[in-house]
Amino acid sequence: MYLRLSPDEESIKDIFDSFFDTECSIERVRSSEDSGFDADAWQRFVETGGPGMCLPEICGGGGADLTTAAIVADLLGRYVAPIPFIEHVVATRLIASLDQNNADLPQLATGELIASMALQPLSESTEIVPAGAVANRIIGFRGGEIIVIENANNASPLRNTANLPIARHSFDGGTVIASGDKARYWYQKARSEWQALMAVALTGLGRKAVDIGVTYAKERYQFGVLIGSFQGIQHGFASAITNIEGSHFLSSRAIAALQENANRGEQLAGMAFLFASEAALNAAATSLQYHGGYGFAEEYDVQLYYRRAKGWPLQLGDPGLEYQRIANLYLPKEGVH
Amino acid sequence: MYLRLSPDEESIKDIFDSFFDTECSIERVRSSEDSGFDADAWQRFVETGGPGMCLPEICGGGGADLTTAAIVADLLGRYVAPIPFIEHVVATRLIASLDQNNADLPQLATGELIASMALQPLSESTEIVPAGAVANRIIGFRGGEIIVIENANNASPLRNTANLPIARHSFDGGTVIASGDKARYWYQKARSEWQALMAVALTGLGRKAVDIGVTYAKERYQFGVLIGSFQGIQHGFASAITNIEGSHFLSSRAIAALQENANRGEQLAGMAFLFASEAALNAAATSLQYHGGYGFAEEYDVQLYYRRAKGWPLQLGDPGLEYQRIANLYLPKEGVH
Amino acid sequence: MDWSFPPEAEEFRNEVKEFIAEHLTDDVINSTHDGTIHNWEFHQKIAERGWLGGAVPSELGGGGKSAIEMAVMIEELQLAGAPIDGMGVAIVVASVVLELGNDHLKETLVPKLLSGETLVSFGYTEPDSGSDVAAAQTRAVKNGSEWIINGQKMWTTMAHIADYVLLLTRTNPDVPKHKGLTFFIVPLDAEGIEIQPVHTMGTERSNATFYDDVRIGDEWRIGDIDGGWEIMKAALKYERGIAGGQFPSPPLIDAFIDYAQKTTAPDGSYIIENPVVRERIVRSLIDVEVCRGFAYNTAFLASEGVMFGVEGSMTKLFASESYKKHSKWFIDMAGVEGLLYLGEDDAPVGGVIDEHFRHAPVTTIYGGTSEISRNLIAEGLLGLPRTR
Amino acid sequence: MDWSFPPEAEEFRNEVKEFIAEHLTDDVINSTHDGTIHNWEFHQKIAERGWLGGAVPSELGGGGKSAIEMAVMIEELQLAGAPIDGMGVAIVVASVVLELGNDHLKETLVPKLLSGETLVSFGYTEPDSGSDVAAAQTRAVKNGSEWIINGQKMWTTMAHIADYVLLLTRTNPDVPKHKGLTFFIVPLDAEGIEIQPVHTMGTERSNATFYDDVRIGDEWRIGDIDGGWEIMKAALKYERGIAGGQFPSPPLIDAFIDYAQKTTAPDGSYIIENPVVRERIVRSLIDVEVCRGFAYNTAFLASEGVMFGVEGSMTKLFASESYKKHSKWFIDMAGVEGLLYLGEDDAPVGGVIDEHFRHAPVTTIYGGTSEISRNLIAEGLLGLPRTR
Repeated sequence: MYLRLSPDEESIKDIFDSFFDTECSIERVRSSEDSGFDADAWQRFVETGGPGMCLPEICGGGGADLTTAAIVADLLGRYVAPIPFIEHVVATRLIASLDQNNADLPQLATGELIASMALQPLSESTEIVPAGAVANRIIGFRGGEIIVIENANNASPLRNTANLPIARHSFDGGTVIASGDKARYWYQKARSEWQALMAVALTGLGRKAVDIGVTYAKERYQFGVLIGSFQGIQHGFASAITNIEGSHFLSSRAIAALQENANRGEQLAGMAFLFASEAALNAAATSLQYHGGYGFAEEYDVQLYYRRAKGWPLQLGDPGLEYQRIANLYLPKEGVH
Repeated sequence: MYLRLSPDEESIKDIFDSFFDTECSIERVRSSEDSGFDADAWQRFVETGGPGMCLPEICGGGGADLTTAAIVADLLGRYVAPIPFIEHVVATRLIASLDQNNADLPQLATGELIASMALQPLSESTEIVPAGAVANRIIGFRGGEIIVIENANNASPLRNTANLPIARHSFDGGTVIASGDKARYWYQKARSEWQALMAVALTGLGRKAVDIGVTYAKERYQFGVLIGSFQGIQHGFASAITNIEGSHFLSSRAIAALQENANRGEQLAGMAFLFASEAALNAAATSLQYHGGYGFAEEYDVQLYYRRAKGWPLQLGDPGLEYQRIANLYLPKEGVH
Repeated sequence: MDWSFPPEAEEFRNEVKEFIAEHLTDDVINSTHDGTIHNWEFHQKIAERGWLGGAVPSELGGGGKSAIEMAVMIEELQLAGAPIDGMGVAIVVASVVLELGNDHLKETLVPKLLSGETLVSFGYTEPDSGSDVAAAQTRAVKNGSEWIINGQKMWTTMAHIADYVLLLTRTNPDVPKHKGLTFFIVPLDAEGIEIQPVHTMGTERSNATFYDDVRIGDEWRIGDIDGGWEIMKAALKYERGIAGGQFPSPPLIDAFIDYAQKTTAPDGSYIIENPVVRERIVRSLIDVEVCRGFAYNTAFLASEGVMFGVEGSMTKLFASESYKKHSKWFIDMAGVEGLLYLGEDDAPVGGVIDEHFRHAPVTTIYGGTSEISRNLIAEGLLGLPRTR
Repeated sequence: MDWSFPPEAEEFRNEVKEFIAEHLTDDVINSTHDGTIHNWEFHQKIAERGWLGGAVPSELGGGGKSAIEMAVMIEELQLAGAPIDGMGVAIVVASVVLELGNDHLKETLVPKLLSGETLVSFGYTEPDSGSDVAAAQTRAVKNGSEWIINGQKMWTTMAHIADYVLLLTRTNPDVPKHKGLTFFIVPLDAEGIEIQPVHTMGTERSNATFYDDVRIGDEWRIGDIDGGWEIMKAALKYERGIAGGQFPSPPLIDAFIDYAQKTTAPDGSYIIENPVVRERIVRSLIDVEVCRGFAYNTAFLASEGVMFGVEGSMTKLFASESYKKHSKWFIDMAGVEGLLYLGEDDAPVGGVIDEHFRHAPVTTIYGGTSEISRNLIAEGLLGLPRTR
């Protein structure tokens, strides 16, 4: 048991912190608001080896594990970075798990090609896909099969609350790369990885949102005193950061459980995702509220966090359905007759 | 539109305020904690004409309407009075509506006999009934029929959170007094009256709970200042009283709608009941919290309010099921295919 | 207690509903999505009916409409999602001018305000004074018969389409802050005024306005020199009867129910069939009924001539906080399509749900933050000791 | 980060689980319903295993158990709903005495505490000092070699079964309040002590204790004269590693799931099948997992010898506030039968649900109210300016 980053992990964190600080500064985030994607930042990310970092070495990846991806996801959240790191990591890991010789893997490992996945089993003829406006390969799960769309570059982006590069895709004509129990297992695992990494990112986002608000409350005077000295505001921030801390521990445990292939990985990932979604929105909304009118102004950063706190997790669909899914993992479905 | 009590209503309020102040003082409430019923107070209430006040004059009642009953219910809540006024009013009104010549009515009108009703349609062989430990006549609704149990005095009380005189009854051998649409209509109406009067009582309870807490916060010093000067505490009380005010208006509208036989009476009664349940518990829990440890001590009054704020409405069963019932009154049950 | 509306109010409600059916076209609604929460045509139709003038108290020469009729009108307009911010401002400013303004202002301004030809923007807030409005620093200095104004205002919403700004200035910095304030109604075409857009996360566009040696005559002053706080109180008084904000949720709820009836979840069932969704819709509908109680109560108090304060704070607090909660619930329950901007991807009402989610947070801020409301309730209603 | 427990902790967890299966009988659980939250037999079984002494830090001569093993033990005991208040007090007082006590106290007290033969009650709080514990007024005056104590303590829980009270007294009223305090360990059979029961809404019985010219020798003093705040800090330090309160909800959740599986709603369906119920159970289970993260983190910090403070406040705040929410959810979802007292009407677990509903509110009060926790978090973690 060691609940801090190791020295190696600290180094990785420092490297990517510098990367995000340079390539995903808040000005860069703002300049990518239309597309939700900063192609230059992705290109620089490619140069760091980030996209393939968590692929097996045999596939051209860096051989790092999910814990390392979580370090990046946390920073991604802090910087609300407009690059589809999480989607790419989980989709490429899925492909690599199913087929180490997949012809796309070398380019996916470098990040020349971007991958993503549909987060719900496909039922409709088309589906809105995260990073769907920028991904070159998109994975879906339908009727017990995992499908890959290979030329996914034709979908138009859908403008949205969080300036995400989402787009609607048809999965007709995709290539089947797995079926049966194997497909089900690996699709669910990839989905859980997305949930756990998203939980980590949302925690980073929420923590930064509180930072922004607290900083403001230490500078802003009203009625002759710092607004941060009002107990009403203090208590709101205290509750928000407590939930963020809780979210931090839970999402970290979910990552560890998935990493170790523990039984509870799927459950903890879903739980961490749901808890982080609420904690992050609460943190951002609290921080925005205490900004007063400025929180609402485009010019201030906190609104960027508020919109993403909702938009990022909502890519998975109604969280109410996810609560039911988790319930079915834990609870009997029927009474004892 | 006139949203204050009329002078006549003020007089009625004053009369019953004196009554409760004398007969249902907090000492009397405490001394009735075992049974949840103060027989002496009921006897005095009988002497005021209270039990039959809202029955038609032709049945030996006072001819007053539901609005008048609401004035008493509000005080009942404020004093957390241990008399089954609400149950008795709605059950006797139901009997009078169905059969003005019912042989029991004269004694029900005086309050020599006490009536109550089961608040859910009967499905099990037995049912826990509010005031079931003290009522002489108990109404139930089963399979489209309204049933009255006439010798209901044999059930043993069930000890409970709120020191309510509840008991479990079997409805076998009861007398059918209505069936078909008529039964359905009048049972539902009585149930709505119970909900609306309970909403009013809970509002009175919640308002008094806030009063108790605010009074304490104006007397209690910690860290050299009155705890009522802490903004954290102020904001909690402000939210609590806002919900109580909202509950007051909504429950008053529900009473008016039932009184006028308006279409929306059933809906508003259900809504007022659900909202008041939450507002009252929030008020009592908030007030208890700001008492610190003393809130938890039997010696202090706020715990009496906390327990009743939950126990009174829960006699109807899981509020979640009531939300679904209201949903079915408002919303389409299926999508548009 | 009697919750029934007088017959003339019920008749008036029908008239308003018919008016809405006729004039609140999709074009009007859509015109408000561009960031300007005002539609001149719709505003002038309201004026033509005489409802702006009707809302001005009869003792000031307006009238014809009771406080309860006004409440009915504002309720119906809000339920339909009509743009009414301009209406409120016109009525408030006309009333204040008629009560406390000079003849110049009465003649220049009131007829055009009530005919819907002109608009005034509120100029209270400044970069450093939000909740603490009396801390205004914008300076007005008397120079002969003129006033010279220098400073900056924030959240002068609608200033870019308005002709005047109701400007709170500091005329005496050497007295307690409430006692050195003076109000002016400043023509926005005066030299030295600059209007810069302030874009917001919601759909609204607001403005920052800058005042650089703006010179105006004393006839534009309203109220006494250093007597600005009286004008502020009068404006708040008239706002009480007319301010909206009690019914932000119904257009969202209606839109969501429509969406939920037509849209399936991933498991193929319709969203409307989901019990968790149904409970949340009912909770939202209950909150709306609570708002109705609050709104009718303030209308009743206004009709009795009661100067209410804390009742307005409770109404505002409850309506905006519950709306913010609803906006989160509904975007969640709409799933990923809830995120879409209006007009994207044929999502039936997706854009509306997104719009409400982005708009809702400001409602717990403007017109008095929830924190300020809670302070007022704690002190004014519960008598708890002042903390700030 | 590494969330895995060391193998010896996992082994110890199994040992604790086996211990619980053997010794936490229904009789033990039932004995706690009478209002005394302590069971001597169970407490002594724990002592016999050496776990009380094991929990005392090794540098004080106790030891054998790591902070992480202690956390595992406390987690398992809480998950099973075991009475552990006495255990916590014994470990804390023994540790404080071993660190800062004189030989008399070490010899008289520590062996019996760690063997489970004797108990100490905490005597910090007074009628007029709850959250503001340093404002204690109970006076201790030196009179030759004796001390004479007069005053009153509230919430001296377990005093009626304990042999001693760890008493916070004021020895100097003329200095700032934190600087005039002195601690004693007072035998409860000393003349002049009266113990009165304080009954509570929950199932707990607590006590008020009265001190009327109680005379004790200086050997019962712990720490320096006027140095009481150091003892308080030491007690809080040892409490950090051992305090329960992280897992109040699991026994309630387990009981409810069992009930919901066996009980039908009025429409005939089983409660467990209701999607609204299922969502709430999952939300509760998630909160428990969050508590687990907090608890493991504080265990890790303790294992590293870190003096944590605000982390404990967050843990306590989250665990107690979520538990209070759960207690309301579950009593609602159990319907009218949720109200029934234990043993009434064959309701399968009705009494447990009621008991939790009545117990939960005190958990957000004792050991530092939620308001105090939020203050500490705002100041200690976020660096916001002090308000009180």
